[in-house]
Amino acid sequence: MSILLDQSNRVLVMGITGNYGKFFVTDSGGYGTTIVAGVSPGRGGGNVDGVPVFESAHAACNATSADTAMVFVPPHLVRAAAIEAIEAGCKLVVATADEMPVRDTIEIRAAAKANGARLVGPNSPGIISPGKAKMGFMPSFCFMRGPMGVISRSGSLSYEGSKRLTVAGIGQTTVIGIGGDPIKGTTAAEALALFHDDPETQAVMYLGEIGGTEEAAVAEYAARKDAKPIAALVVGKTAPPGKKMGHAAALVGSKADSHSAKTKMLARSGVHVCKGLSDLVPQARAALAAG
Amino acid sequence: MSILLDQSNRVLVMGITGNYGKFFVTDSGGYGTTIVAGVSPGRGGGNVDGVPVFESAHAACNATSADTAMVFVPPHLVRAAAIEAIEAGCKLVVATADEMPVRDTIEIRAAAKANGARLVGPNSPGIISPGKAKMGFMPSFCFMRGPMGVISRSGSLSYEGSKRLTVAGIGQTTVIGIGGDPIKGTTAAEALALFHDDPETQAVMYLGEIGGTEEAAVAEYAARKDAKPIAALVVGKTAPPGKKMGHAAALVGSKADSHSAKTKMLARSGVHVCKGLSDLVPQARAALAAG
Amino acid sequence: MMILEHEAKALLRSVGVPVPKGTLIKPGTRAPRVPAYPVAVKAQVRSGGRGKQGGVIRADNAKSLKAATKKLFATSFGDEKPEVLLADPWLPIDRELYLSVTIDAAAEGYIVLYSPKGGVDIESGAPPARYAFGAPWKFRAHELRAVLENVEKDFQLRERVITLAHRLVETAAARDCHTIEINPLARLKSDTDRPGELMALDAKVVYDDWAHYRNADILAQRDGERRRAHKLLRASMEMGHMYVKLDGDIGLISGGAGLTMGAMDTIHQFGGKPACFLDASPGPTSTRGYKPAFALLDGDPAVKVILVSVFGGGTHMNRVANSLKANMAMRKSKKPVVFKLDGTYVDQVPGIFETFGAHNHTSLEAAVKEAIKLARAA
Amino acid sequence: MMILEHEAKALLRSVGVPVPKGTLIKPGTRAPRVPAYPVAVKAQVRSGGRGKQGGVIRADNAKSLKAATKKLFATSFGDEKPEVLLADPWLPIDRELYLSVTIDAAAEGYIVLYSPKGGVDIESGAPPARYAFGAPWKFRAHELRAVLENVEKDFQLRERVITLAHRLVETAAARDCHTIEINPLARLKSDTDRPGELMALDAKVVYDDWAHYRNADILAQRDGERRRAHKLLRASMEMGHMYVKLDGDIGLISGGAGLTMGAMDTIHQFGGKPACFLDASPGPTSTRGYKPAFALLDGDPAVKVILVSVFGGGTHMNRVANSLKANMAMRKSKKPVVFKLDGTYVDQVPGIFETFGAHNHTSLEAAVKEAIKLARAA
Repeated sequence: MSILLDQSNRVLVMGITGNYGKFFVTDSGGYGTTIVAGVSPGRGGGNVDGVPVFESAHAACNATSADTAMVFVPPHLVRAAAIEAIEAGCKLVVATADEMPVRDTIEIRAAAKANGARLVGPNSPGIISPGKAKMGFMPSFCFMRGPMGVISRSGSLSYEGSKRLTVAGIGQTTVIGIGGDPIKGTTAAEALALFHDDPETQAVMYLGEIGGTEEAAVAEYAARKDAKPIAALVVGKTAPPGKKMGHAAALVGSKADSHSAKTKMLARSGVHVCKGLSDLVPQARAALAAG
Repeated sequence: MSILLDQSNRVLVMGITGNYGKFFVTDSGGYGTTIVAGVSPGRGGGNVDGVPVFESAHAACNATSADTAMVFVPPHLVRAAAIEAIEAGCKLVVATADEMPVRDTIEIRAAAKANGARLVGPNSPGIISPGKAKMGFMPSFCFMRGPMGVISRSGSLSYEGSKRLTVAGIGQTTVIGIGGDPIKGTTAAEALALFHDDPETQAVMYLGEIGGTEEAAVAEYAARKDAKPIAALVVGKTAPPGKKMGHAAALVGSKADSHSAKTKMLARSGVHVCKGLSDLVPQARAALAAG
Repeated sequence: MMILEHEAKALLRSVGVPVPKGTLIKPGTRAPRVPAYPVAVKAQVRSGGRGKQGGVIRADNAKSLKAATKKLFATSFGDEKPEVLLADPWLPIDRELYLSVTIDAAAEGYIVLYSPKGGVDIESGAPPARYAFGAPWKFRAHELRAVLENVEKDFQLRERVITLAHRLVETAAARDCHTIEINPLARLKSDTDRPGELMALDAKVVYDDWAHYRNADILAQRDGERRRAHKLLRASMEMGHMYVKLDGDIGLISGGAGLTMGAMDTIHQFGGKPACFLDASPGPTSTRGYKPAFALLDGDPAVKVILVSVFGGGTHMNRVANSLKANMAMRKSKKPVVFKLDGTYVDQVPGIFETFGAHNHTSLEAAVKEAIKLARAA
Repeated sequence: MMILEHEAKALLRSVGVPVPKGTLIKPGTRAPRVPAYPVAVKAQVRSGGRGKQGGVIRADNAKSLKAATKKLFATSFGDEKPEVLLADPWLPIDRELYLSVTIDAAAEGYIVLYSPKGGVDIESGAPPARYAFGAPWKFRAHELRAVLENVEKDFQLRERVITLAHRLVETAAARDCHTIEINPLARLKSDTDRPGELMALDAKVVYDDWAHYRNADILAQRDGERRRAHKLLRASMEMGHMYVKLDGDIGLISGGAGLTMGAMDTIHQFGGKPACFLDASPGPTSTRGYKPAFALLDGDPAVKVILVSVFGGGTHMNRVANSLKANMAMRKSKKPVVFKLDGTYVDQVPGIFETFGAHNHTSLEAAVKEAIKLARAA
């Protein structure tokens, strides 16, 4: 099992005729993702590597029963494309774009809620269920199938972390990049709930940062009696307060946002807290052993 | 019969402790309107002439099964009060206030639509079903029960027009003031549809103005084969183009907005068009005779 | 209220819509300067149809700019003289389009209108494509795309129009505009430094007067309107009265837009001519209420007689009658006044009127006939 | 990005929120003037905690205003000196409240925070009441009223707060603000000319950087940020890189916020000190991409060694390697550079690196240790 994504998802690519769209068809299609359609207004009727291109998500979903959308359009157009896909019936929409205004994400979330759909991203590497399918550009060799769910606020950190797990022989059910923005399509709490219900996931590795409230949600879950074991790495120990560390959400604004507050809180809830990247594999092992 | 309003409506007064709210309880209550509750945040627990006052529309509707709301709060608060009443379960909301930003009306309409409710107004005298109930401050002596539905874009014109009908012995099923704003809670087309379905209404008197598209909707209805007979007065024959005549919607912006275009269009559709106020009763009689 | 083109363009610029980098020319400027020629010199007035009235002049050099400036400041458009001129660079245009966002009763809110052929003759061509969506947050790019699919065949342009339309919708909602109209919306030629970009060469913005409390621009515009108004009119505007000057001699003080127009039409029907539309609904029961209305009409030499026609619901006629009594006592003008009051507590009016020798007509027709007679006699 | 208090107040004023009529004092003003005394002279800086750092001085006359002006312009707040001062009238206040609108992950959008006790010690008191509603059009006055019912007992004040909160929500959405915070929100005393009115005595607005294309204010703020930045940093900012200076000696060029912080922490873990957070994700595969990053770190005398740590997914490592090769060839600085590249097409990196004698570490730990060793040797 895995969460959200496997080969059964029928993927629609919004913006399929752009460079990212084309590369996605080759790369993710090659990995095993079932890509059934693309949308590119004005270019309907054509195809990209055999994937048919439509004028609208509505037409694409009608013709191909697509139920999942990958959005590859410039940041200021993501809102329109994501909402179009949601209203055409896609129940999972992945948006990797960064540089998106937060209000746009809020509007997509509202549309998703109204239509019973889920957004992953933005400012996210996407989602991969190793050995099954991927929605994003993550380097496939970093991942392998296994018992650990991975949640990450950061793209490159999810690659680094997953590769360390993979090299150590610890495979992943699904690796989900929840993104570095302050408003997320899927929050850590929501991702944890999905992993909680996934029988194949034995433990979860959470890759967090300073700033924001995601880590509090992880601690809250970990404190539950029926929680699956959690390991966590929080980066930003050396970040100065009051400065935005790349991600809009990665900013120590109050004491609760700091590295020390977050790691203490997680440890108190029984999370296997990594001392640093070098400690990631030992804590992952400890979490799995506790399962 | 009548449309929208009779003694069975259980009326909640939003802003009951203000001057308008208090006068409404005396005046409309005395006329026969079933006033069951009022809302005035901070003043819940009291009463106005025996009508209990609540902290919120939710509490009021729960306690009294109110299903209809009359809104008497300052223009910039109407949006909040009307939406509160709608979301508490009121299916008819009357807002008489003028000076309301159009965007607020748009938001109330959106809330009404989402909740299966109807707004009448704003910038409207309200609605009266003579001999039964009234929601507004119209002078009661101008109205009497009878076979004619009346729709008016203007408050004082609806009094003048209805009084002429009453004096001539032509009573009214319901007189609805749809208001002078460009966005209306209930449009002429919607009011006509209600009168169309009301078995007691034999003909409709429409009191219109230059500007806007309401008159086109009246003509469209009148052209239907199953339409009830319509008489209409359009005021503003002597209004210069390009000037707003009090009502934001009463502005001749293009040829279609003009008095001559509107009266011609109505006449073509079989409407009994009044040459002026003095011609109102004869055309009303003609419409009733055609029924 | 409509704002001037250069103000509308500043609003568009503030939300990232490309507009030409124009130069404002103030009255009295003897040697106007612009960064480059040619320019389109444009009278800044609120009335429509400026282009057809010669309100836009091309200037190719300093001499013709000076001549255009002089001419435009000397010209009236409707009843308006330009307060300022806008000299916009004359841009190389590929196509002229029409795009607007406005409110629409049938749509229960906002609509987008688009025509692939913009310019001065927009009204004479095919009606623009219409996308209705109501509440601003219900705008959907894909729905507008479907509407435009058969209207605008150039799909790259179409996508730009859709993005721009969304921006205008959000701006109209955020800034309380009844209308934002861009005509022409121009596509720049491919040899410009921004090839294919859409630029607003003209812009019309109509604000929602009633949103003044949440938009300081609207408040400032309203204050400007009042500042520009004649002193007597200003007092009336400050009461919230609505006044439109007409060319007749019967000064009409009325309440409610519909009945005011009804009375105007009735005056016309019996052969008279109304001197104004004056809806004096706000504040009529306080003495202060009608004072500026009487001052305005008493001070207007074209007005020969005043007709007060009010039909009140929430406005109680006994209080209106008392207010009129106080006003009549204060008035210095000898212009005759005819009354027709009706509505709530009208039964108390004759008694009050008797105390100052006034008569209340019971029919509008009778009052109008009396007013016409008095006007002719004056 | 945070804007200055006086800019935030101008934004509030533009949407009808009462703010004091303050006076801006520019640097170099020898005899600052205000319409009346006393005034609160306030350093305009972006860092928080200004009040506790002496950034607000009361002045009762021209002499104390002059002294306050001199003192504040000479003071640094965090790493910031005030560009300008704001002298606000010292108003008679009845109560200080706290009100803010901000975004919140758990709320899926906007929240309103309110505390009946505002002022400098807001963080130490009870946490403010929280009303979460998500999308801006889902704000409901009655829902906020229910949240505030047991928090604010003065119901007339409560109603004013609710109305104001709605205004702030609409403004945050319309102007793309992450946060609008008013602290203190003051109720004026009953003996003022606007008794009981709520006024924003201080205001903090945080804009959404990424909405620059639809909000010219944000664009201007970003341009201002770049203008104020050092020339070398400006070039990096223009590439979209994100840079935060730290106090160490290992210059870090990385990609992705998370891994950059991970690398910083790893440097620290092995006893080194990072000289910066520098996320150079945008444009890394073009030669131009890393150029300003190298220029910035080469030009910083505190930097002894540069560590390039990139893990690419959509960013292909063969192209990054080629870009690095070109950059190394262009560089004049002799500072040593340590590389740790991983990700898509990393298998091609060793071959490319070989052509210019570089070594690619396969573990972050090894690269970090090497960088620390080189830094100590420098």
